[in-house]
Amino acid sequence: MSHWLPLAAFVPLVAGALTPAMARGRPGLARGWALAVTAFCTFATAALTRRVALEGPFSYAMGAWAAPLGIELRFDEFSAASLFICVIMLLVLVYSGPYVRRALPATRIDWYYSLLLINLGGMIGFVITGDLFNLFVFMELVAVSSYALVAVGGGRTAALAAFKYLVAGAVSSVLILFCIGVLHALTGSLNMADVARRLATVESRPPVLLALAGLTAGFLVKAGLFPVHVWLPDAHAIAPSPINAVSSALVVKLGIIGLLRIFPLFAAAGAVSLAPLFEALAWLGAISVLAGAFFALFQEDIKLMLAYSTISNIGYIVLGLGLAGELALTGAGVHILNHALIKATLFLAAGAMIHQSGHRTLHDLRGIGRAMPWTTLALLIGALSIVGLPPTAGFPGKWYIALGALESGRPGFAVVVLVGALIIFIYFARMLNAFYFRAPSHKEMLGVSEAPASMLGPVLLLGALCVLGGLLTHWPVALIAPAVGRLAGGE
Amino acid sequence: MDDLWGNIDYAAFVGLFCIGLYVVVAKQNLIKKLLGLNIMETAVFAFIVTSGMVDGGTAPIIGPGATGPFASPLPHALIVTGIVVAVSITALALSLIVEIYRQCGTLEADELKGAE
Amino acid sequence: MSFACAILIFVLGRHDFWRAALTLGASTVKLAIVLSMLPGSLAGTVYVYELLDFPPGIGIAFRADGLGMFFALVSSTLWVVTSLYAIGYMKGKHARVRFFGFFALCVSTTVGIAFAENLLTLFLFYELLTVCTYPLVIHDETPQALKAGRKYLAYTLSGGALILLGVVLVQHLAGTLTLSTSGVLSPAAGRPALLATFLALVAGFGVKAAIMPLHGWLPTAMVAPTPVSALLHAVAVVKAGVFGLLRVIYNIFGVDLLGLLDYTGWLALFASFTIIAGSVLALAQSNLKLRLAYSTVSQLSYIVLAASLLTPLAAIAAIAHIANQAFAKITMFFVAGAIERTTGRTHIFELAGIGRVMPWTMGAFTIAALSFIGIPLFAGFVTKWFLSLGALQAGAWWFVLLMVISSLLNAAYWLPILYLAWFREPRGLPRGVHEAAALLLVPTLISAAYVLLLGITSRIPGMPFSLAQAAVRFVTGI
Amino acid sequence: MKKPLVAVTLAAAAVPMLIGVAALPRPGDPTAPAHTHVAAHYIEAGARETGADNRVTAVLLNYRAFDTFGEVLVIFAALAAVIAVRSPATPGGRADDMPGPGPGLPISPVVAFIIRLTAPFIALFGAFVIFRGHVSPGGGFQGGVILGALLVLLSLVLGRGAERPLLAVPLARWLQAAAPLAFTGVGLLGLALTGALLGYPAEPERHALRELMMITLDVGIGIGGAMIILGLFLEMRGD
Amino acid sequence: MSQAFDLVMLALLIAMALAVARSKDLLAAAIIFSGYSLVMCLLWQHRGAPDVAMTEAAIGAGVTTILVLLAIGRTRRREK
Repeated sequence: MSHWLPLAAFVPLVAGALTPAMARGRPGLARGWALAVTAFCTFATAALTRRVALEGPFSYAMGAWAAPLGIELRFDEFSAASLFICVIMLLVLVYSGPYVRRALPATRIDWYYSLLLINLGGMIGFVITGDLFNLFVFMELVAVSSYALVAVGGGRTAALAAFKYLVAGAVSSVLILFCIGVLHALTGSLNMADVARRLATVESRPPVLLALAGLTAGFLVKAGLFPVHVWLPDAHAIAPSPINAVSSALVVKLGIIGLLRIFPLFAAAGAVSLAPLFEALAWLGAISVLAGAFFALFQEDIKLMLAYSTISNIGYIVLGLGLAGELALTGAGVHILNHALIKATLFLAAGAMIHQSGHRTLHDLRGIGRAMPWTTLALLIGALSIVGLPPTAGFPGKWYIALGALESGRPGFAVVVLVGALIIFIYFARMLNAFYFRAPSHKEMLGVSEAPASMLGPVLLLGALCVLGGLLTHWPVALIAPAVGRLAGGE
Repeated sequence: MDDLWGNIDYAAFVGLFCIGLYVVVAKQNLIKKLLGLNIMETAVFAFIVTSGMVDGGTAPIIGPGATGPFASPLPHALIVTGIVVAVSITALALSLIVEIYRQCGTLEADELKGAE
Repeated sequence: MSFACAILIFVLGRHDFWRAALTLGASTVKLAIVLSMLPGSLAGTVYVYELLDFPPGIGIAFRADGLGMFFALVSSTLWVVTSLYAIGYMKGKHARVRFFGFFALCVSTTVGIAFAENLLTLFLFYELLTVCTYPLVIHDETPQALKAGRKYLAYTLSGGALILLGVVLVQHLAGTLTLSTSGVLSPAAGRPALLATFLALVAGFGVKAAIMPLHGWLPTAMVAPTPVSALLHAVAVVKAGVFGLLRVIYNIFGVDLLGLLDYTGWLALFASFTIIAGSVLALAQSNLKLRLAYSTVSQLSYIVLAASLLTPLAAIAAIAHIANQAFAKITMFFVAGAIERTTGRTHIFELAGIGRVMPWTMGAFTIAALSFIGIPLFAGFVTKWFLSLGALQAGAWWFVLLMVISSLLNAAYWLPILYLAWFREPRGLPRGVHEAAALLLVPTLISAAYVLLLGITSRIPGMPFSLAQAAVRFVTGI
Repeated sequence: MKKPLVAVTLAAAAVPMLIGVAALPRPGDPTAPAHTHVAAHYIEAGARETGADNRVTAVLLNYRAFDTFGEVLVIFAALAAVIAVRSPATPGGRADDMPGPGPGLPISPVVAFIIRLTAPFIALFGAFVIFRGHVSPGGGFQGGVILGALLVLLSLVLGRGAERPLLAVPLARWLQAAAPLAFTGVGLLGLALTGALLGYPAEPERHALRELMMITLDVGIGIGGAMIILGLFLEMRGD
Repeated sequence: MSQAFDLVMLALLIAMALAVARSKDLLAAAIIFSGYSLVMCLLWQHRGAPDVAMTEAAIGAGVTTILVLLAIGRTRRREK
């Protein structure tokens, strides 16, 4: 058995709990410690990803208890998202160094890193677990640390934004827990594979339907889809920038991965058919694509703009899930990973600008392209990617989703994909206009200096990854192909 | 309807859940919302604990010579965990509430919207 | 290639000299490369280069076939000329690093379009072209320029989205995006789907090709510096749109399929309307650059019209006109820019007697104007001749009539300028105004010479016109 | 929120839930899947496999120890969160800008006396709950919370600052992380002995070791829980 | 006896939850919530879940209530 699997979640969590004790009052040590742990996780998840690519999914029985009795960890192709999580977290940690030194009081910095590590461990645990209740526990771990990280920067509305986030998150968590309870009452098991098997013989329809609908709704709230997105913009715009990158690029994706985890539970169930649900998801996703992009058009605050663009992109992914064909699912899967890269690039670059200049609206940031050329370049690459221009990372997801829409004979959704991309292009054009071509609103803008190396480095690296992620699309596509095949074939 | 009467316990917990939900969405005071959230949580806990109940059963503490039937231990273990999670969220929410009050001087959601 | 140069320009661009040298050097080397591929291409070799397998099954790949060669040749030749001109024109203006950097990028994306092996690659470079030209359009950074830029982006990006829709549809219907001589779509796909694809692609490329009613961005974009206008109108942008249309017609649908579907009749109708309406609008303009712009709108539709006739002779006309119009129009823009730079005049009525002061410049203008009108021996005549032949071949005699009307209209809006320039006394020109600076004049003369050359040498093998014929063989397989 | 919207939300939640739960197996039905599948195994074989009479403890610390690990981290995260989001202490006194009444629940001398008197017994009870968790109701968490409540009460009675020695920070931070530490030790030991993280040796001659490992976890959870409860309390009180 | 006891308990729970929802006095609401948790404990104890009951008594009724009271002490007591 490969012990990398449990350790990938176990180590960062323990390390997170030890950070305040070890690095009391020594921010440098806390950061170094967090970096070392994350590097370990990156290595571990890379090894695991390699293995899943070569051999297919594999399991680990915690405490050697066979599956339905104990907790099974299962690393399948979608779990490879953990590698992206680690890489982005690593870069966020590097980036955090200079950022938190200015943005946070010194006494909080070790707690900040502690929460980040717990967040990381929770996310890894969430994507690798094969047990429903364990999924819930890790979800809450991520949630608690995220709520706190949103508010960690202080400021007038930060606590309020975090509270809104908390209420939305907690209500959805309660709903999810309730549905897990229903599934347990129906099957007597919590192991996902076991539940799927036993649901096949459950005859009474309403509870199964209830569990399916409740879980879907709960995870959609977590993912911040349009009608239930109200918590997202504030939480993502007010938090410190490194946290934006984590929550917008990674945390909301857990809602999507949650959906990917629960659908197979019901795939074999005779009592319900997933088709109407997928239909609804496709529509919700399409609405979210347009609504998110539309709201983003009217934002002056650069971070709010990015937050709404997240809603739009989550819409793409949900649309891909809802179309449910092999191509569309491939698109959704690839976009989960690539959007993480893109959004991290955008938020970190925008964060660097705000950090260096002290301004955050498009109007105030005019002319920053000349003061911070490299950061703006990374932002530009990220912007082109999120629009979906080939060959950047944003393209393949939209490409496959559009093809999937045609494949399923619903060209209307393909049009939605393109229109969404177009609207996104408009607001990023606005942004670039402001950065490059407008006369600065503030004289001192031209005197702003480029971000320090430990902030610039991650930003540029992510920018490069945005391009690479597009050029090397065949790699993730090949990786998730078996999982997509299972998902699409299982309907 | 017969089914619902047979599962009157579950129906009651759904009722509690909805009362909690009502408090969360309809009440403006943040502390009140939080209490509503706790009501929802306990309702779900009660639901899960009840699903582990068995007729004439006793606690699943099975020393030598104990005779069944026993309630299922699994939901109990889950809910012990769940309660701890709930209190964690409550604690965090309360400290956020204190912060909000310190900064804005009110805890009413509608007034906070104006204060933003 | 010129991509690397663009990066170098951004990095090294602080120094005027290096920038100029780089731009010129790179453009010359590029021309040389393209030329070196020419003999092979004429002999029937097709250079293929697969860059990478991007999403599985669809690579970013390049292939130099006849039509691509032709377009690449035209644009890289013009790049050399325009670079020379731009160096003179931009002297002393702001943000030159950005200007030349994006200038080089534009041309490299144009060549990318020319050599695209499949529709996706084509789309990719097409969109890149949009992005790269945007900073050029708004170069002056005035509110007016920014507004024009917004309009430009709105039009071209909507077009781009439509193209992407078309690309997705083609992939879905045909399972491949590779351009092929006989087209990749088959009638089996069903009429509604084919119609949707055709509409999406044609409307998408039609935006840049400025087919009415999609032409709105073009006159507005005239606020850009003149070399950019030249680039937009003669070389890169509009020709990319037209080129895309040719690819769609010949290589995606294929002549046979379109013959079956009769969509091209409608396209021809739109193109005819644009030819006439563009000319009429051009007549109404008093700003020289705006008149040029509407003339472009009109001229581009010749190409579209020719292509939509689907006959071999018309195809020759279409392809040849890419070059003819490019050289003639760029000459005119150079002249307009030279006049503006030297005398500060932009309106036609201010041009009285300018031919006396700037004879060489106006001479070049005259050549181009005569070519547009379609006087024999000039390049424009060749196009119109073959277009008429093609129309007759297709049995559409009324297009010939159209051609005549259009020539008359052309005459109506060019001849007054010539008259003003040559036969009226110069009025109100400040003393000491002389011929334009050498850096502005030389490129103008070169391109004017090309216009002559293109017309005169149309029968000599190895010259551009025969290349166009070769291109047609490649593209249509006729 | 507007009234109609509230009504719609509630109806959207209530109606499907009622219909859904109505069709669930009747609570208490011994033939329901919840009793015949995994739970039956826990009850039947739990003593043999884990050595714990209290099957809840068996599930918490043995079968599903990873959940419990996550749970101790959730509450640790709550503490970290509460510390991280409170505004920094204003110089020259605490939270001067705070409007409203001051802190404190006034405690009558009688109650204070009773608390002092019963403190040792409460402590003993807490320890009992922790150590006897595997044979009777209770366990690390319950005992830890009792101890934590005791510390809270004592801090109320003895006044501010009385808890200082206990919270003499570097140590306190280690104690707050006691539960994850215990899990690390036990988990890695299990890895060494059984080849699976958080595994327990099953051989009869190692039953004592197995019991020790579970008690270690309980003690760790208890200490950590108590310290975190105290920490949360002090943070909330505004110290 | 079981059935009647359960029904009374459930009715009590719902009544208390409604009282929490209606009370304008947050302090009162918190105290009622504490009582609600204790009733919940009794119910669970009765249903063979002493562990859960114990945890709920200590955490739900105890710690949560104390924390809420502290928070009310630092903010304001009445709901508008």
